[in-house]
Amino acid sequence: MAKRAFPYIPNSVEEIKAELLEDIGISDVEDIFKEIPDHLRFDGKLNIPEPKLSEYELKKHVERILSKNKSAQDNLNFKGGGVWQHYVPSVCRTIAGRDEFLTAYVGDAYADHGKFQALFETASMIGELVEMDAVNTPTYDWSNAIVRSIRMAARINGRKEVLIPASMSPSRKKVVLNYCKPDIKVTEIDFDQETALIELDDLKAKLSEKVSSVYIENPNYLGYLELEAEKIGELAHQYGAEFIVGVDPSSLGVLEAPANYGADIVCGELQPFGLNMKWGGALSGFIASPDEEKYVGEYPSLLFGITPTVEEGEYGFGHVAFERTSYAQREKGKDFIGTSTALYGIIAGVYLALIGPKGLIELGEGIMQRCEYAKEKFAELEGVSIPIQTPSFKEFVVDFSGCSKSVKEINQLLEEENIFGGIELGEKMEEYQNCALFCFTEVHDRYDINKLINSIEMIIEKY
Amino acid sequence: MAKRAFPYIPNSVEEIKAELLEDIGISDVEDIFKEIPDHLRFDGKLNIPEPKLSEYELKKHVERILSKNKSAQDNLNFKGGGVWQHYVPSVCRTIAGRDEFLTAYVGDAYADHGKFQALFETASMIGELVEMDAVNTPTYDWSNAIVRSIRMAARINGRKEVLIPASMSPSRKKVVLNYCKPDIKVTEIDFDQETALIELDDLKAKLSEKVSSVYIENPNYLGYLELEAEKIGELAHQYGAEFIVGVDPSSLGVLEAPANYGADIVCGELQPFGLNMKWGGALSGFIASPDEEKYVGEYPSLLFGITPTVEEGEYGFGHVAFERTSYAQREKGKDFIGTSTALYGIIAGVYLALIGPKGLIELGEGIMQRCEYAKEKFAELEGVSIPIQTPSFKEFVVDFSGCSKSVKEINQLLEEENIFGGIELGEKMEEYQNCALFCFTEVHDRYDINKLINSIEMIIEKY
Amino acid sequence: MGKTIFRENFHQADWDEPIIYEMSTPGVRGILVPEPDQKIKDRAGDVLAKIPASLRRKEEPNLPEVSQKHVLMHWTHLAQETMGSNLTNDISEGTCTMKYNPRINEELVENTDFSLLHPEQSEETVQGILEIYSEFENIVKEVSGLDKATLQPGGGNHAVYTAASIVRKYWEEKGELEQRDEIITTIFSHPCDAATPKTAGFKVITLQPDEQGLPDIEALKEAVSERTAAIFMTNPEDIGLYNPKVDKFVEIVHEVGGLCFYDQANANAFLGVARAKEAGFDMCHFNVHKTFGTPHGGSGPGNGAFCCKQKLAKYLPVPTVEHDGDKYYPDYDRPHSIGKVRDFYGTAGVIVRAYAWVMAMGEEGLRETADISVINNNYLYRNLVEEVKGLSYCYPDNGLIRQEQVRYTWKELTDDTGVDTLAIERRIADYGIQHYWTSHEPWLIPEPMTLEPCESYSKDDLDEYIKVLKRIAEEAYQDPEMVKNAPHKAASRKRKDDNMLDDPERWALTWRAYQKKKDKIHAD
Amino acid sequence: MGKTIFRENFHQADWDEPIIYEMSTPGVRGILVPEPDQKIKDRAGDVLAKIPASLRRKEEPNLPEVSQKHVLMHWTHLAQETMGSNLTNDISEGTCTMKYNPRINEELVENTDFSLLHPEQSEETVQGILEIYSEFENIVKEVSGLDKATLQPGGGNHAVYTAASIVRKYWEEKGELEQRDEIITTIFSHPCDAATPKTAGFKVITLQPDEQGLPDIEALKEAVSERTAAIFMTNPEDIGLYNPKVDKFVEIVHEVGGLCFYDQANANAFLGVARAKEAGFDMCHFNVHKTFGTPHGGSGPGNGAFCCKQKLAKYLPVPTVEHDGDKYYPDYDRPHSIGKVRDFYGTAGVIVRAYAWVMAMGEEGLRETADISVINNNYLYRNLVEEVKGLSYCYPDNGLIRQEQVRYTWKELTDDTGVDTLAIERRIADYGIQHYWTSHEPWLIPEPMTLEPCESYSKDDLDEYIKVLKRIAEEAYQDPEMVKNAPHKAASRKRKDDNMLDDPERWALTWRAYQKKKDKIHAD
Ligand SMILES: Cc1ncc(COP(=O)(O)O)c(C=O)c1O
Ligand SMILES: Cc1ncc(COP(=O)(O)O)c(C=O)c1O
Repeated sequence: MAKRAFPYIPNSVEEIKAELLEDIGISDVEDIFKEIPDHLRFDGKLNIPEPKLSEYELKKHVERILSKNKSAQDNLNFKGGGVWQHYVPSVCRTIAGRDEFLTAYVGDAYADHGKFQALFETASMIGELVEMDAVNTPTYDWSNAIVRSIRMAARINGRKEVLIPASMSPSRKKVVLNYCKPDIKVTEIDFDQETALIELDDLKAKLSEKVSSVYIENPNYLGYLELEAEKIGELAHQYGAEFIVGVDPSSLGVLEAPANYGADIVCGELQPFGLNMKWGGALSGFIASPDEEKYVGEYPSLLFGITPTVEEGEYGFGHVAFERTSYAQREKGKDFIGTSTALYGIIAGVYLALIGPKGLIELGEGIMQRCEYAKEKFAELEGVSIPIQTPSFKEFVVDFSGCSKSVKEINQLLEEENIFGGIELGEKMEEYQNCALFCFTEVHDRYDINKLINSIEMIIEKY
Repeated sequence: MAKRAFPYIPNSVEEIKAELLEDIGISDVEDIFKEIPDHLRFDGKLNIPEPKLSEYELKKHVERILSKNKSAQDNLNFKGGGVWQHYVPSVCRTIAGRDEFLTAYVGDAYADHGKFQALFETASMIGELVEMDAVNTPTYDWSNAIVRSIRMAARINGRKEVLIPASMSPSRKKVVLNYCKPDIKVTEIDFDQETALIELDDLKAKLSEKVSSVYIENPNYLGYLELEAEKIGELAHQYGAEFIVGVDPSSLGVLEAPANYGADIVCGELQPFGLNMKWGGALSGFIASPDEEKYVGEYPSLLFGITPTVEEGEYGFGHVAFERTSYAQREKGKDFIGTSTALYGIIAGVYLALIGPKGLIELGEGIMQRCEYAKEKFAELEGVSIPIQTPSFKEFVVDFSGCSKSVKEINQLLEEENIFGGIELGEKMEEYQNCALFCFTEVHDRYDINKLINSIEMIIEKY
Repeated sequence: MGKTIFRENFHQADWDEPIIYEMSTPGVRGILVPEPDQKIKDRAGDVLAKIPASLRRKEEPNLPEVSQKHVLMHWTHLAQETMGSNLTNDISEGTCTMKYNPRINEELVENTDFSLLHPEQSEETVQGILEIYSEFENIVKEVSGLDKATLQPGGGNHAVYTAASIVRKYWEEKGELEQRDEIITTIFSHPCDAATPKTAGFKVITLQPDEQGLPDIEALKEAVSERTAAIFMTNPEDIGLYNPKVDKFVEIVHEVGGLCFYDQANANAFLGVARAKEAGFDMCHFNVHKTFGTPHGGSGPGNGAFCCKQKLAKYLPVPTVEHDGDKYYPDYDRPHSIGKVRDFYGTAGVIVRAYAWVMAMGEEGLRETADISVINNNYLYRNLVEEVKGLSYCYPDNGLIRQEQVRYTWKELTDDTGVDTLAIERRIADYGIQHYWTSHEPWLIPEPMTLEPCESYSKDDLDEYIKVLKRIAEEAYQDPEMVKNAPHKAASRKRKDDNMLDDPERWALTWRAYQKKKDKIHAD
Repeated sequence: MGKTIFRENFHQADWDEPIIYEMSTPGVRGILVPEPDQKIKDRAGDVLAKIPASLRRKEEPNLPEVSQKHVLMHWTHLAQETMGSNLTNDISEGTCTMKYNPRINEELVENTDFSLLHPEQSEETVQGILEIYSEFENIVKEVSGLDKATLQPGGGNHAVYTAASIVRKYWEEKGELEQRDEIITTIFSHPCDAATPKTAGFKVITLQPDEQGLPDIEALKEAVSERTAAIFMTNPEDIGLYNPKVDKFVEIVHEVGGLCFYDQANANAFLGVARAKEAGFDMCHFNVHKTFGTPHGGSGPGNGAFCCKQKLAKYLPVPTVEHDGDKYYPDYDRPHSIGKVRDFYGTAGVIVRAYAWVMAMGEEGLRETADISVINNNYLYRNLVEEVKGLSYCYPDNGLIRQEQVRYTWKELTDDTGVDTLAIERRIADYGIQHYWTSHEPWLIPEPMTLEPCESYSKDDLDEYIKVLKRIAEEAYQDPEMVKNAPHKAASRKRKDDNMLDDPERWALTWRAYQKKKDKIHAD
């Protein structure tokens, strides 16, 4: 068979290529590449795998590799810890799959009016959840939203120290530690192992006029509500520090909007809103603040605003305070901005409009009910305990110290029952050896929870 | 929890309903339904299963039922016989899933310009494959396209008998027998069991001036090329009958366009063009003919034509000769027309544009190569033979008479190896006891074919 | 309540899109086909040489050659130039029940556990889809009150044709087919209630309405006789009036021995409210793509669920879906069957979707569907008639409350302004709304418009629709020429001359025909 | 060849769409959440009561209440009002490599074997995705010639920031960070090559171009010193010129001990042609969403594949993906690591797509990509410059052949007509083409326009683009006001006053802010 043109490269047909070359007035593509000196040229052929030229073979090939995974489609998953299994409504998938949104990029709000409006609407809904008037276009993920919030605060008050809870997600903490370098000092606030809550005394001890911001998470990494959040904010404010609150926004149907307990800047993760887990690949962070120049002027992200057009009654959109950005000012801009996670932001908006206020409340309440039920069931197991009594949302710690099996062993045995057990905490937080972090969402029904409990029971007893 | 509104029924909110009723000036929906006399009212509640109100539960529920099926995703499938497993390009699925096409209906070619153009383009491409200038919008399926062609012919020449090959698909034949009633006599032409081809002598014997049309299939139900098709057409024409040819159009990259061997009307099945098998649910028939009033005036289907608009250079579209139809003329129209399979027709067009002329040729040739390879492999098996030597496309008959196992038994055992063996022919055509109809397409690679052959070999030997 | 939407600045996508053939360049590929490997090729030899010359293709088929991006782009443009009901306030397509087609159902049919089933698989391997068929049959049986169902027909017409085939078989088996050669229908019943019996070989007698607009019972009495094979009737007919004497019609036909078929294509507003059984019908059908929320696909795939009483069950097309106490199986062993109306099992994907739709609604949801449909309709019609100048509706003084839809008339406006219903129908697209359905033929009601605001539409939608028609009526009075020349903001402008499409010299059904006729088409 | 397309009658979809809040009605639901069953509720008790008052939500969050159909409709309208590159002739977005994003890859990432993986699953259960990571790392290693890769960064900026973090760590571990506080870049390198080193704490030195438009080697010589931590540079820079002395730059920096980072975001035209290795770089990155054919998502998710030489490998973020001879595993045990730049493994879906894209192309396909990209660009630029009045390009006399893109200038046209590049950029949307990319800041080239006709575009696309720009230039000369007031046929008209968006009193980032500021915004 003659050489076939590449379906993704229309001009790869020999005759067309020749026609183009002729028009250009050259005989070979090398006449263009000759600008690259020989010694800089790659001499040879790329050593990459043989292609699967037909779409059918390609699909089979990739599917075969992917089938080596085991997923939450065929396994019961109880892992959370920054990525949570929520149900993704079909409408979210539909909108995400539309080529218009999927393959847009940096067009202005004329030809890309829809993209701007969509992201403006997402910002509007997030703003309502946290009760703040300014919300950015999405960042890479929550961890990125945190560090950008911290640096915003540092620019606002010119101070160079941030207090973060030692209880925060170890993974997000790694991002914070790197991103604050070299100029912002990161100090951890201790937490009480028994309540999983920040030690107010330690906070007080560490607060000073040098502290730029105090960051907390609510619920925290372990799922517990930071009961003294309001107080923490007050303390921060006493020292003139910005109070930054990180949230899993799916809790905000039942939990107070952070602005209402004193947050100056709120950040968090949009993944629970219509995005599948995708091995942690579908994260998207947001930042919110009061609509004051002091804050808005410090966002590194793009900001989309609504504005009139020359057509009476028409909504137009555009970039707000674009001069802030590194696009406009290079190193003089606020941090940096680039391709982030716009599509995920759009989907989060679709999700919020679908679920609505009542749905979000039901979601939150239903999750808490499942957790309480599961806690009770866990507590009934011999050798298993619920070490922390603080009210929690979606996640909580289970202590297996009383069992003869380690968390790792239990998880391995659970896998054989098609269950992904809780996240092993011992490796991540020295305070919680032999503990695991379990997550329950609306995807779990009573049968699922009972299956988990029964399987653990069997594992504990059997071995 | 309070009663929740139905997501598919916005006005199911009590307050809105009340507002509407108030505006109408009634207090209860019964004030509308009172037009229905009591004794005609259904007294009670419909006894149907408890709903799955959340989308998540609904999805789980239906997926659980569907998972009781075994599909060609996880099994190697070698069944054809009117529904064939071809690869469905992702672009076809994308277009099929666009809400614009998916949920359109009877709009005119202004707001539904795209739908008209899409179906016009499909007709244009089908027209090229069969080399005819008139092509309809799709019918329910090939069987329906056959009977409509037969009745078109009967209206054209006023005659009341059709000759069909006894070798045609038993299932399609059932449709023909019913649809020709009561006024068109259906006479079957014998075929030669050894060649699977129409007996020309029998055809000659049955032909007369009373015969309205002669219908053949090429390739026929068993996959064989009707070698004397041209001759058959000539004979039909000698008696003034219309020559109708039914095709699997995926063969038309390598097989001659029926118009070029004398067909007056061509019909066939679009399922091979971008439509998954869907348990036989994704069928779509087409009819083509010369662009003569005599033919065009007799189509029962909608016909979409291209036509200028008031805007210079713009392509417009509209219904051609709408007065023909039962929509326009009720019982005086040509047969009947209604919702058919437009979306499938659109997809077929997308497929044809994707695969292009060279792809269609490669598809055809590659399929024939696989079949020849498979035939050779089958012939090597003890007790298995290839009883028919006529050239074939995509399908052919395999004879298991020499084995101690029946086709049914072999198929059952193959199922355990995750293989769907050939269609058992014994029940369908008495001529082919202990035979099976095997189908090979581009989805089968050498490994697949060898696996089939090896499994059969083991089954035959083992038991 | 949201603000009333009014798309003053609307414009439909108009890509000024070429015909796909105009995008073709030789050699370009859209997708590659998997080649057989060399070993296969070697053993197979020159397969094309085995095809006799008369059957071997001599020239490459003239298909367009387009890259994958351009194929996707082209059809995406065409999609944007199409107003699917999921994107629009589609109250317009009266008699069509353009309800929301849930996206989740599309996901379900993409599941390979369904999409990759071959219809000849053994029954053991298709228990899931058989179960769904069986369950959905149970649902339509309950909704109709009848005894047995088939899901084989590909649409409403096809189901009615199935009814006609069964009627024929019934009389054939009774040996009375020669005598029983008439089927009665009414003029406001769907055209298929006349066309399909005709196709099945019956003479069709059509009853005209009485002065209330209802089927004329006196006319029926005159029409029935020992030649009556059956009556095929819709109720409510497509003007939206419920015939309160429908059971009397059935009785009268039954009295002469005829069968009674109820065209319940659009049963949406009567789910759980009124059924075929209570009215005494022997058969009925539902348009699954209307009543049960499946998408219309630009005109299919649809499905017609046909139901009948036990006495007619033996005539149903093969196979029926049965359960042997242990598992489901397709039953082909039905000697009295009419045979088949369609290959295999019908449009299975439509059934999966419909089953899911019902399971999302439940009994309460179905009833709510009915309630809101008639409430929406009454709200719309009262407000339209009150607010829109030049608009009235059929049989305004018959004292009957409208049910799920209304046939309106623009006669007054047309008389006043010269703007007819076809112009208004075109103009409505300029406000982002699908062209409305006028009426089936013949137009007994002058300048008709038929609207059906089923349960999927919000009060805001109804208000938008009212506002748009009000505006267009004003436009007709103020600037009739503008309305006559509509649409102005749709994907296509007005056709130059509709007569071309009826002229064999100037119609063109394919691009190849257009190439030949271009000169004639563009000769002015 | 197809006919040259010219969308004279184009109009983008304009639904005049309300804000979602304007479509809200209390009580309406879009989707229902699965409720826990009664037994769970009973045992759980009143969970909300356990939340302390200060943390318990007092008021329903003010989210819109919209039915499912209307949610779908709304965002579908917004989608149609967006010009994704898969739908358009998107040569416009120069520097962005808007290539075709294959639909099959979207199917692959919807596969639950990928989409439902939790990142904390045991390595045994994620061998498939680890394999794809590893394989794709091998591919970028081969394409760059470097030794080790991470796929954690979420985009190009993020990868360059990762580079800056690694440079910092490198000097920190050497104990020289205090001294090595400068990073050099060039003005035509992407803004991120300046902004991310700054964020990482470096002083940034920016080199201006020489008179050919190339990075100025003399300026570099002056800039380097014992304070030089690294150089961050793009090549070709975004004006499309290949710097033939790039290896000299590397040498000069290496001589002072500095590290060299190659911003190869858009390596498309150099796949298999030229690599970081041959030029001597220590590090580089690829924008996976550009070079490897994954969709841009309206601005992400993207991915930045970062590669480096062995000596820097120990600084890579954790985890790296390793293979122990038996199976893949994520390696967290990397004491010299900078830590993390992103949670978990990065945007895994982008990697699955990119891997599939490469596997669809193979070595020949990658090289063909490069060839056609530069051929397309040279065809486009020669014809544009010849045919379009008032258009020229940067450094026209430098004698260098353009590679994958060109920075043009409308200066002459602006001088002649007063129509500037921003007006033309708006106007192009009226022909169905995405607004083009002008230039990064600062605009060293006046009235700039940057086009990148990568391999996905056909000759017909190039010809269409030429024809459209030619037309717009003619319009500018004939009717400058019309062009200045563009767009006329896009989804939105011109903003009334761009200054509002810089005015704290009149900007509004959310609907709630807009409600408060409406009066000020609309005060004229
Ligand atoms: C009452 C009635 N019967 C039958 C039909 C025909 O249905 P289909 O279009 O599916 O053939 C329709 C649809 O228009 C209808 O409204
Ligand atoms: C050369 C170059 N470097 C870096 C980037 C930044 O990439 P991203 O937008 O993914 O942050 C871009 C993209 O515009 C680029 O063109």
